[in-house]
Amino acid sequence: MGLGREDLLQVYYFMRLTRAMEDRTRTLFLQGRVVGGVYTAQGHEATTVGAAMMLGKDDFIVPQHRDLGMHLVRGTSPRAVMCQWLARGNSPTLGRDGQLHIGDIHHGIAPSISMLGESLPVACGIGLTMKMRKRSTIVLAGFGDGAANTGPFHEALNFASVQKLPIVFLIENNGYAYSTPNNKEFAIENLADRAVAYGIPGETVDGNDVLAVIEAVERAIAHVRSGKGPALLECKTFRVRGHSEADKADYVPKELLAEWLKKDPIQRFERYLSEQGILTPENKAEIEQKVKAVVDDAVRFAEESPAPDPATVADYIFAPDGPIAIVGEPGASDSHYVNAIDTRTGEPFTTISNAPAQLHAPKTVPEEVGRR
Amino acid sequence: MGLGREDLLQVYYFMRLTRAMEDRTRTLFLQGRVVGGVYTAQGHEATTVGAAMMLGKDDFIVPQHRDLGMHLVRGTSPRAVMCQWLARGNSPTLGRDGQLHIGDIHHGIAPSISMLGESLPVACGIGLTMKMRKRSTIVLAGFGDGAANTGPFHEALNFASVQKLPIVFLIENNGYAYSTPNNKEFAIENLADRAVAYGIPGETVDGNDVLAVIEAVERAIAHVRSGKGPALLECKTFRVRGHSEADKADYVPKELLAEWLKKDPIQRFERYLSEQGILTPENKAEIEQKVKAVVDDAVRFAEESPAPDPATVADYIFAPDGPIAIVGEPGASDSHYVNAIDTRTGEPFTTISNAPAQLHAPKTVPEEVGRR
Amino acid sequence: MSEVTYLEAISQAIREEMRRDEAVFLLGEDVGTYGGAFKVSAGFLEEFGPERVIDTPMSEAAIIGSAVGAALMGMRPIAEMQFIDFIASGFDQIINMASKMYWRSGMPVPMVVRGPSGGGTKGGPFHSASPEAWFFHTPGIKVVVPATAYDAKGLLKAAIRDNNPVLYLEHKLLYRMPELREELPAEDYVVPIGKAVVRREGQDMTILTYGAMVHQSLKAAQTLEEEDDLEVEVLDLRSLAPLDREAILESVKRTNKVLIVHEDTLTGGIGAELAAILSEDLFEYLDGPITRVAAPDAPFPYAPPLEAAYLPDEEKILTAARKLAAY
Amino acid sequence: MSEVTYLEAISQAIREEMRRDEAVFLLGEDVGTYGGAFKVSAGFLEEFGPERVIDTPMSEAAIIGSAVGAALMGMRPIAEMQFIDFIASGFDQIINMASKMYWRSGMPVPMVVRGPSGGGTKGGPFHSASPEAWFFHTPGIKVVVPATAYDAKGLLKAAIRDNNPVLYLEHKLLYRMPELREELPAEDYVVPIGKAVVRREGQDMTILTYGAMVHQSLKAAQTLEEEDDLEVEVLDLRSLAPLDREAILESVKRTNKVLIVHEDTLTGGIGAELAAILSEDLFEYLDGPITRVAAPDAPFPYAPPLEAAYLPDEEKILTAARKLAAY
Ligand SMILES: Cc1ncc(C[n+]2csc(CCOP(=O)(O)OP(=O)(O)O)c2C)c(N)n1
Ligand SMILES: Cc1ncc(C[n+]2csc(CCOP(=O)(O)OP(=O)(O)O)c2C)c(N)n1
Ligand SMILES: [Mg+2]
Ligand SMILES: [Mg+2]
Repeated sequence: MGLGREDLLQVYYFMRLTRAMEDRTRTLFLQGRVVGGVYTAQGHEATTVGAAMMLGKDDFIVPQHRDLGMHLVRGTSPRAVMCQWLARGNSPTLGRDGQLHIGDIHHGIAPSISMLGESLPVACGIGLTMKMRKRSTIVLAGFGDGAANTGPFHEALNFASVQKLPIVFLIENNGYAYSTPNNKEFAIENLADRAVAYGIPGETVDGNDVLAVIEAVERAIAHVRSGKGPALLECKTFRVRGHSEADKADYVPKELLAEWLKKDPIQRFERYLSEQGILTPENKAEIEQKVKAVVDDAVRFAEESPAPDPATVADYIFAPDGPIAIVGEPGASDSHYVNAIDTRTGEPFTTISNAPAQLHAPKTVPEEVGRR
Repeated sequence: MGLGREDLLQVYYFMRLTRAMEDRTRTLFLQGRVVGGVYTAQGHEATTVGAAMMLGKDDFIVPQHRDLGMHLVRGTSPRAVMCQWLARGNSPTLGRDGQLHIGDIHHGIAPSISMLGESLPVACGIGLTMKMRKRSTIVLAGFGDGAANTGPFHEALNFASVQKLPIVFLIENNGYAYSTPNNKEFAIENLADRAVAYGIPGETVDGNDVLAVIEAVERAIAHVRSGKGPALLECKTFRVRGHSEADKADYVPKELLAEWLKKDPIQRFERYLSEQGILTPENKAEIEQKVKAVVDDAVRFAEESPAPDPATVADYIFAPDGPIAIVGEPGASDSHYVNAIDTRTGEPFTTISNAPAQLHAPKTVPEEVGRR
Repeated sequence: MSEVTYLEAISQAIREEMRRDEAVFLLGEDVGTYGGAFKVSAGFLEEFGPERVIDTPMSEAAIIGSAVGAALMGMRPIAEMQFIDFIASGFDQIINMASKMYWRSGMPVPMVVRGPSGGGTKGGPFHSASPEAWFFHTPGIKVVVPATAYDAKGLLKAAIRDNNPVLYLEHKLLYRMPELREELPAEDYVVPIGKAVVRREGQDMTILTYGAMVHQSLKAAQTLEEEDDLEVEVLDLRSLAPLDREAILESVKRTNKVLIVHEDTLTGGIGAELAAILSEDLFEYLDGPITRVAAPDAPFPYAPPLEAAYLPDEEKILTAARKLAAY
Repeated sequence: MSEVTYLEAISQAIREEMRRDEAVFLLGEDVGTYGGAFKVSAGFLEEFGPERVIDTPMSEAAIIGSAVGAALMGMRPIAEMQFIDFIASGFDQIINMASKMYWRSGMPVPMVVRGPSGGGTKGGPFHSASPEAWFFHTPGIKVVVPATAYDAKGLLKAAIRDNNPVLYLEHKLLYRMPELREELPAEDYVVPIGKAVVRREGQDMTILTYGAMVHQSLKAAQTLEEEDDLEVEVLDLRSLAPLDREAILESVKRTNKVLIVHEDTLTGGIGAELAAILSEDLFEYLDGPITRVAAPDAPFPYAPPLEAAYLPDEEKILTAARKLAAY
């Protein structure tokens, strides 16, 4: 692998930012300021951040509802995220949709929907396009143990394997689908074994150990990028909070929860970084300050943002006529293309951070950060 | 295993009957007497007949479009089948539907639809009922290699494995889904390997060797009947004719076809039976005569049957009110139950042969014919 | 007896039917240990055991398909969609397997598919569906939508006892609405499928509506009486398939003006079919254009100001009713 | 130039668009080696190669979902359903993924879902679907149904070039109908989505129809002229979403009587919406009840006598038209 000191601190920063964003979202929820339910992913940070950090500049993510970590690494703006939770009129969905149902295809992020599993066929379409356009880019598609039992999961993995599509299918097995524990969801030990059904490599890894995740994702990416087809990776983690903030999750055995809380991925990584002398009280404080500043900025921005205009309620049903750019090809961002800007508003898309005086890390990590 | 002489002749009889029924159907099609397309299964007979022969009296089948062999073994009336092809008013669907889309749940046959794969969740519902009602019966669900790539396949096998439902999932891998060869359908060698994805036993067997099929099905049934959950069995066979009679199938390499034609399951079984001295010119002639009589009778019956009455075109949308029997429980055939007779006509159901002077073998084989 | 909510009425219906008839069982995501996302089946697992209260994987086709298979066996499954929006993932089982089964085979499929529908709960585009239009257009499935606790219980019992697939749409905004609490009969009762009910009598105009919109319509009718001296009849359809043509025609024949109110989007909603029936059958009775108040032809939005603008309400009904009355 | 069939027109549209724009590609079951179940794409694999003519496994959700993903990437996928009936197995991808994408994200999804629809070919209940009602009710997807070879080509080109999901319903009874052969323009052309066309002018009555029923309606109109001295206007809707309200209202304002003919089942078909629009907007213009001729509310039957009884035809149109004319 060979991540350098700065890379590791970057990983740590994004894990902390993810956690802090979610903590603040929860506070906002308790204050009654969030619209609708809140789904967070405490415990997933090693998986979501670790995996996304391994992508190259032009790679794609197809994230799900608990993948804030992936989003942030790939450049989704914390402001956009907070605008989503607060249903602001300038959120990426213009207040039409909530949660992390956002993305910017020009920056390699496909927006998800609530129907879990249904993003996986979409990932195939992105992979097909890469194949048709002879690219060496890949797709990282995240989803839960629950989604692994849906029809679209099967159709997508099968189709991807036949077409040798460049997709890393990443199962974030957090032990439960809502209240339903793994043993009521499927009858096998490791979901990665499903790789056998598609003739693709499968691996199960400790999803709370960010270095292990990084290594496993690196292996999967190496396979996928070589043109040999998709790979399936299962990161075993745990949902240490309720399914949503409204769920007390008293169906989770206390000891099991306690055990997993002890395995908190951020604390573990912190310990490692400290032992290695990479994380010091000084740079830790710096990171915390930066994290706080980003979160504060996002919340402030969202709170100052306008509500959507009810007069627009019937608008934006159809995209206008005009040329469409093939995403990722030269000139694709030329504004004469209908998909180059947000034609609903006539403004640039707002999912990705692109404020010049941006508070947090650059929106894309250096190409293949792990490959030194 | 230990099938006796009579059992083996019975197997042979049903294989021959299946082939003869389809040959005749094809003739009728060429004469323009069949309504719509014709789907036959030359080459599948060892699989469909062999598998169905291993079921006990109260077991169920959930067959698909090429499973005439299963149907006939389990008692579906050749007359009913021919009435379907000729779209007669007294067909089991009253001319509403065609092909083998018929069944009689009281006799353990669930009717299929054209949407392949969708019968597998239905098989789960039958299995769940057996489990709830504490029965030792099982379900045999047949389907193609194509259906193994549908969402419902995955959802059904997974649900069945979690619930430990008594279902033998039988893939009839005939090399193609319409014009699409296995290698464009999936990226693995044996579809039975998909068992790994569900933690259930999987086995691949030569689907043109009826004795091998019988043994493998026996193993699968033993597992399933013991309460350990479902099993997946792949019978490798070949569709030696077109997808439908309208399909010349010139996409099938000639040598491949020739190879499989040589493996014809009936000829193979015939050779075996002759070598063993079980099939003699005398009893063979007798069987052929019986087969011909059954087919002739079925065709004659169908041809003499009335067309549906167009005045009924908007009828039969909803079942009437009244008590419903739980199928298979004592008294379930009492005619005060809405599901005991065909309330569309007020007559008994017609899928299963129950004419007193029945021409062919009894509608159910002795309980677990193979277990001696 | 105490007053119960709409949600408790649903819960009672299932529990009582499961006690009465061992053929009845419940399957769906999180219906067992958790008692359902909205706690409709809280305590059921303990009472009926895991074979009759089945926690399933996240597999809508398997849930609905299993219901079909069990129904063929003479069981009376209740398949829960955690939110009714997810019915789109098990759609084919309803359209091609369940709805055509009796017609094709003579074998009944007594099953219920139910789940929380409707908006007003900040659910956004994937948790606010009114999916009725796909299904009242589909021959072979019945569609019911209760508006009161009494109907919630009685219609669900009727649905469970029906020998056909029934889509039972419970409106989640009504689940715990205090105004809907009512005392229910101690004895067993059903509300027959296919029968509308007059919620308020009047002779100046008929409002045809159902579900949560019944309550908005009643408020509007009250205001119209108070402020406009109009006597507006409110007919709660309750059943969208089959429709109670008789009750609909009878009312409109008397009032000669008709306003249709539904939460589903305008184009191709049940209002379209009602308008078609009325304009064909009651052409000579109509003293004003058949008027529809419905959600705009847009997906269901998330932000509260958009949701408020999207959903029909008393205000919008009043505006339309006044225009129609003045015609 | 020679005359081409409706099927060849479809084939030409795809081929020309694939030549013109490398973003266009085709995926579906048996579309490659086999050239499609109806040979629409015969020869395409040879011309465009397996990356742009993709034989898929039998996986409708993967087919449609892949189309969505590629469309997000700026490609213009054409997803073929081998028979349009199978769209029910990929339903959620259309409803929740494709149709809401632009509205939610501002990112267009330029894709076509197409396949053989309609009856009259002895296809029975699973190969004769008219699925339009599920989709014209769904905001965010366009629905077109060509009735002629010219329109088949022009509408498909328009659909491929459209920046939104378009459901293109080709009627398989028309595929090779000799009467529909026509010479097509040598130059590139499109038929704009959302525009109806008058197929026959008249002032006594308007027939609103589309697809295969255009031809039955034209026959009926001819007979009505010859035998009843009636001038019946036949408006081919062509596009069911969006509807060409202007053309519809303009025609009915002139004729004052309207007969709606569709092959889809009656309840909740497009006829319902048309009746609702007309009875609301043209209340004062109607000189007779809005009349619908449609399939009965039953699944599509297999046996020829049933199929004949089921489908609207010249006879049924004549009966209804004469009754309406006499009103
Ligand atoms: C197709 C579908 N069915 C049902 C639901 C309702 N639902 C929301 S989250 C959830 C559990 C998801 O579990 P998993 O995939 O493991 O993701 P997790 O929430 O555990 O990260 C369910 C059943 C859904 N979102 N999508
Ligand atoms: C869900 C679905 N999609 C598409 C079709 C169209 N179709 C009919 S048969 C067939 C191939 C089926 O292949 P397989 O399952 O291997 O069965 P076989 O015909 O080879 O026995 C296809 C694609 C269908 N019947 N069902
Ligand atoms: Mg999970
Ligand atoms: Mg096959």
